[in-house]
Amino acid sequence: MLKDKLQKFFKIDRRWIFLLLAAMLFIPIMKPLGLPNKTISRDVQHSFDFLEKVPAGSFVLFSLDYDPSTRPELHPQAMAMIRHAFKNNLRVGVVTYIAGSTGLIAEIFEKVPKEYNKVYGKDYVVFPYMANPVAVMTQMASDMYGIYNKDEAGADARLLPVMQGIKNYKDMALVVEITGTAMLDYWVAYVGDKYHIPVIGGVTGISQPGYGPYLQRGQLKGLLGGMKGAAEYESLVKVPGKGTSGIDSLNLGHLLVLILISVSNIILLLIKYL
Amino acid sequence: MDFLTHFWTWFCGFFIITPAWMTAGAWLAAGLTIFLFSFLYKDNPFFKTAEHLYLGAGMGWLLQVSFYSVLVPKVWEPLMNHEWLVLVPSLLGLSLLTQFIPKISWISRYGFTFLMGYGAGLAIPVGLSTDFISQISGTVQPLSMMASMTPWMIFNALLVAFGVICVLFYFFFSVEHKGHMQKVSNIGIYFLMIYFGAAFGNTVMARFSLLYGRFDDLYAFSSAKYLYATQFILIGMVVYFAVHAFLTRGKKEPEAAR
Amino acid sequence: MYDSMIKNQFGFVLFSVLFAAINVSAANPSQAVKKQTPAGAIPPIENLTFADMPYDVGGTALLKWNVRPTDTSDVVYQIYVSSLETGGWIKADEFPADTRTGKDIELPFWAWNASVKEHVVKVELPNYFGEAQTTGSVFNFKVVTIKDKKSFDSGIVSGKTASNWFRLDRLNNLILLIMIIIVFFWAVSHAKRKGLFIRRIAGLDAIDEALGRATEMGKPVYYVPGIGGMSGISTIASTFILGEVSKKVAQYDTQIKVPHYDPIVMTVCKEVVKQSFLEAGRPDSYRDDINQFISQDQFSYAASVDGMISREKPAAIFFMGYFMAESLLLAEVGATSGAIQIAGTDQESQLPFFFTACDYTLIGEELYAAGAYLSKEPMLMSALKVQDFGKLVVMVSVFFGIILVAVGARFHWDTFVQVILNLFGAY
Amino acid sequence: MKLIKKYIPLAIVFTFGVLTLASYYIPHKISVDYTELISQWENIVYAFAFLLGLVSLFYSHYNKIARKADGWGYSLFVYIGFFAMVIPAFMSSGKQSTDAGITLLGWAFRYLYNALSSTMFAVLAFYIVSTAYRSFRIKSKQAFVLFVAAFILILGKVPLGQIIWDSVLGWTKCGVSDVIEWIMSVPAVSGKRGIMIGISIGAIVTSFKIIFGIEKQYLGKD
Repeated sequence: MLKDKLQKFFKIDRRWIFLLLAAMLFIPIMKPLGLPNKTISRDVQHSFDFLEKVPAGSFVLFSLDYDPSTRPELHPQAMAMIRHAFKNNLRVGVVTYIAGSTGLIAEIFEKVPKEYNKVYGKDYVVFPYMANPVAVMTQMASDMYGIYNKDEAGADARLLPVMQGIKNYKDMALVVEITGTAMLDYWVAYVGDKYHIPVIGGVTGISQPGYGPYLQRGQLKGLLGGMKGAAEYESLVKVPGKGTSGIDSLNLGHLLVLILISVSNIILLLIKYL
Repeated sequence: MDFLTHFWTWFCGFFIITPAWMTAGAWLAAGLTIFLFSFLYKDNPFFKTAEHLYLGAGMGWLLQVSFYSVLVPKVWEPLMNHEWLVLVPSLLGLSLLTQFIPKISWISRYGFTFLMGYGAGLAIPVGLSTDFISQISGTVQPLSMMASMTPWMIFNALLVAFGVICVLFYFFFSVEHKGHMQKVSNIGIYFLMIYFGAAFGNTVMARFSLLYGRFDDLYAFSSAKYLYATQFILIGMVVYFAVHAFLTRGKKEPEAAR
Repeated sequence: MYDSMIKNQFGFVLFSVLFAAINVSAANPSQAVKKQTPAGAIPPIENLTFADMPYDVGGTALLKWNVRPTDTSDVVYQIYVSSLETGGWIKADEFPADTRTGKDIELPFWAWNASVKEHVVKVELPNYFGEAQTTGSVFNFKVVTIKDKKSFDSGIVSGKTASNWFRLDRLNNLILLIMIIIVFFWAVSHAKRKGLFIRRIAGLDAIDEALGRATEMGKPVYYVPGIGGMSGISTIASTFILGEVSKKVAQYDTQIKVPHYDPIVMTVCKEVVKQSFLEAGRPDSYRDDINQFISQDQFSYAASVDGMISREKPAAIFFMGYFMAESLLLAEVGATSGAIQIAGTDQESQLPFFFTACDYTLIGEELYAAGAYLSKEPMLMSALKVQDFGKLVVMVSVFFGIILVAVGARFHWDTFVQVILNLFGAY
Repeated sequence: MKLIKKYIPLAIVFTFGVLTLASYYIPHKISVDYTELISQWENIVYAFAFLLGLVSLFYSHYNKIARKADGWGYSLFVYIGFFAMVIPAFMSSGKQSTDAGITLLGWAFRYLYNALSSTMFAVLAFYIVSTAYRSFRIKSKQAFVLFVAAFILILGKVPLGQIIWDSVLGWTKCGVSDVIEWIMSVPAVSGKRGIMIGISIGAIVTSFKIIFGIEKQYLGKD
């Protein structure tokens, strides 16, 4: 009887669902589908436009504060934005306030600068990890060398060509914060608003909706949310990377969930009215 | 003594991380990842091994963290500098360990009460400020822009306030939820449902990205550089399950996980 | 200068005067500056005064002077500070002249006179000098006005900052606290009264059903107290519920297992369970391994408990306490192993998962109420009354706050709206 | 005896509770120093509390091995895992990387601990799907609301979902991200806020009970 069959389908072995999901997520890794990514969300477009307008040679400060647990979402964002900065010949400085992110930062700079023939010390600099972000952020408003007198390798930061003419926020064009923590709120509240330097953020998909008010009031110039933000930025910079292949698998995964819950409701309806 | 130092240096020499170590690491990580995932199919000895290994590793990691980031810099080093004040928290901490000796376990109360008192004293004003007063102001404040608000925004602001009041009604314990009370608290439940649904949906993406991250690692470990770690282990698991199913065929299988 | 602060438009915060008085005593004498007449079109800076930033730990100075009609956006102010008697000036700040008035200092009306007629600038001294010397020693300040590349110095003011004794800006918080304490003690001292009503909590009525089923099937009951420490409120609530559940378990003669994350919680739970078995008259069925320590690492705890659940297939599982991401890891495995699941947590981020994966869920505060509901202990019941009182306060404030703010904003009573918002401000 | 067993501990709770509470309203240097000192102490006490867990874990698994209980062999792996983290930690004095590259501890963290914990975290992706399949069934009006909210959020978070939304509901001129933002900032906020306020009051009341010694179950029996 049909009804019984449907009932049985209700109690489908969930391991089939697991297998489906695994396949949906794994296939795009091996062979990116390149599903259309026509929509570029407003906030990502704003971020891109803002960075695009920064004159070549300006200094952009990246604060990369994420550890391996949020890596899938945030690492592609950081890669895409740094690529964009190098592409436009901007000077890049990197700071971090999360101990776990130093390895990930090293990973970025093993790879990306070579693509654009950028040299450490001349085009970009990485500063060591610091605890106590708020104090450091405040100190950097007057003289950043008070804290960052040396770069990560221990060289005198003042002497690096990349740092010429840079003393505090006034000499920088932009702050980019990519994080899975509340650090973006700090940058906005303690630096962006206070010292009038534009801030662009990159956050996880979960925390993205919470930044609506900041964007509305212009306290954030732009925002990248989750893997989707990374994928959109990659498509704007025209360098597809992990964000693009990631969003492929997320597309399929989400579609699977939607189909599953729709099917289970259709079956429920059928059972009820048959 | 010299010999010992020599030996130690020689011993440590083995553990300089070389590419071979990286490959071994890839095998280890790929193996453990697949073992844990195999639980999704069903419980098996490989999962149990990984599970127990994880128990030990988790505690080992925490011990390392509390040793090198608390006990050494905050207890040992101050003591070496003759800062005797750190003896107070250390003794309080040690008092907790008397739990294992029933006769004097009351000593541990000194440590507990310190933790409880501090925790309670901290929780009260912060709770009042961030979860209580700020939430009221967050509800009321939007309407202070009344003059520049569109009707839609005003509606939203009022809806939030209405929702908050209804939800709080739902949590009211002193009155029975009957009649009008019932209606209001029912509306509160709808707001809770929207929150639950939205929060659930909002999380799906984050969890998928984590899984994607794991799969991405497994994919990296499947390259020739790591001697095809993922493929070998995966095939091994499949073979195990196949053989196991074949051997226990006919016997009454314990109810499989649905 | 503090007199003007007290000159509040609203008399109903009379007691703030009392606290303001305390601050007056802590404030330092400031020096007014004699008029100087710089050359050029710009009138001199009037009433430049130094003040200590009130209600702080020290180290922050306030400079105030009158807003002049010539303060437009093309005029720039620079603030200089020095620790020496002469010279040694350090530039501390620079801003357009049409910004930074008393209104920009974020303090509530009872603690601060937010005037737009005055420029007020905070100078944070530890940014320029050693932390130790910034409180208590004398500093000199001057304001430089720059217009069309010409600069005009003001006179010099000096003073020292102090460590204050009271956060007057947190007065609203304190009053609320005192109110709650009073209600709390009133409720507690009247706790003996019998027959306090408490509404039905659906999840708790299901406990009997769940335990009954476990008895019938001869399978164990799991009670998971979560990953909170003993000072967590949800964990405390959880131990109460554990007490009641294990009492019933002892009566039904079923088995119970409590896997633990925190060793301190475990020792407390051991006592609780032992006591419950005693009260149920079954001390003989108590075993020491009811409470088991698993791990203090979040996910290895989850992995291990998942393993246990899938192997033993308990008939009923309780998740009560503090949970993070492992909530769904545990609840979904429990659901697939066919157990009746009752969950409760005050982690609002995890509630959606318990709600969808479990049969019954105690939402937030219901978890706290559960102990009172089950035990009917007068002390706990009366605490519930305090909670209800708090909610009533919120409902009333939101209701009237909305109306007053909306009306005020509609008719542009700016000060009135500001006063209401200040009342609910967290500083 | 009752004094040192009962009253002094209760006095400790009261003292530290009230002092910590008061420090919130007192900005003075003394109060700032107090907070700093006590939070450091708390850190230290917690570090010792961890030993309590470690001993319990070792004890229970030692017992299993000694009694040769079911599956005692697995308990050996608890020790293996433990030493696999602790020995490298001592060899590299707690540092995950040096100038020369990652240390053995860094290696163990990356390939053992991190592999395990992030996998366990990732398993959630599977469970979230099967939970959704099982429980987003519209059996009542409330379940319908839950379903709709979740459906929109899941749909609108990915580009494919946005394309679907635009092609089906494009005529409404209302993008899915706007709808999501509205849900998250209006109705969902009231739900969350209501829960938070309720919880905060409950927490405050319980904290008072602890400070005033009314709630003392955690002390155990005399």
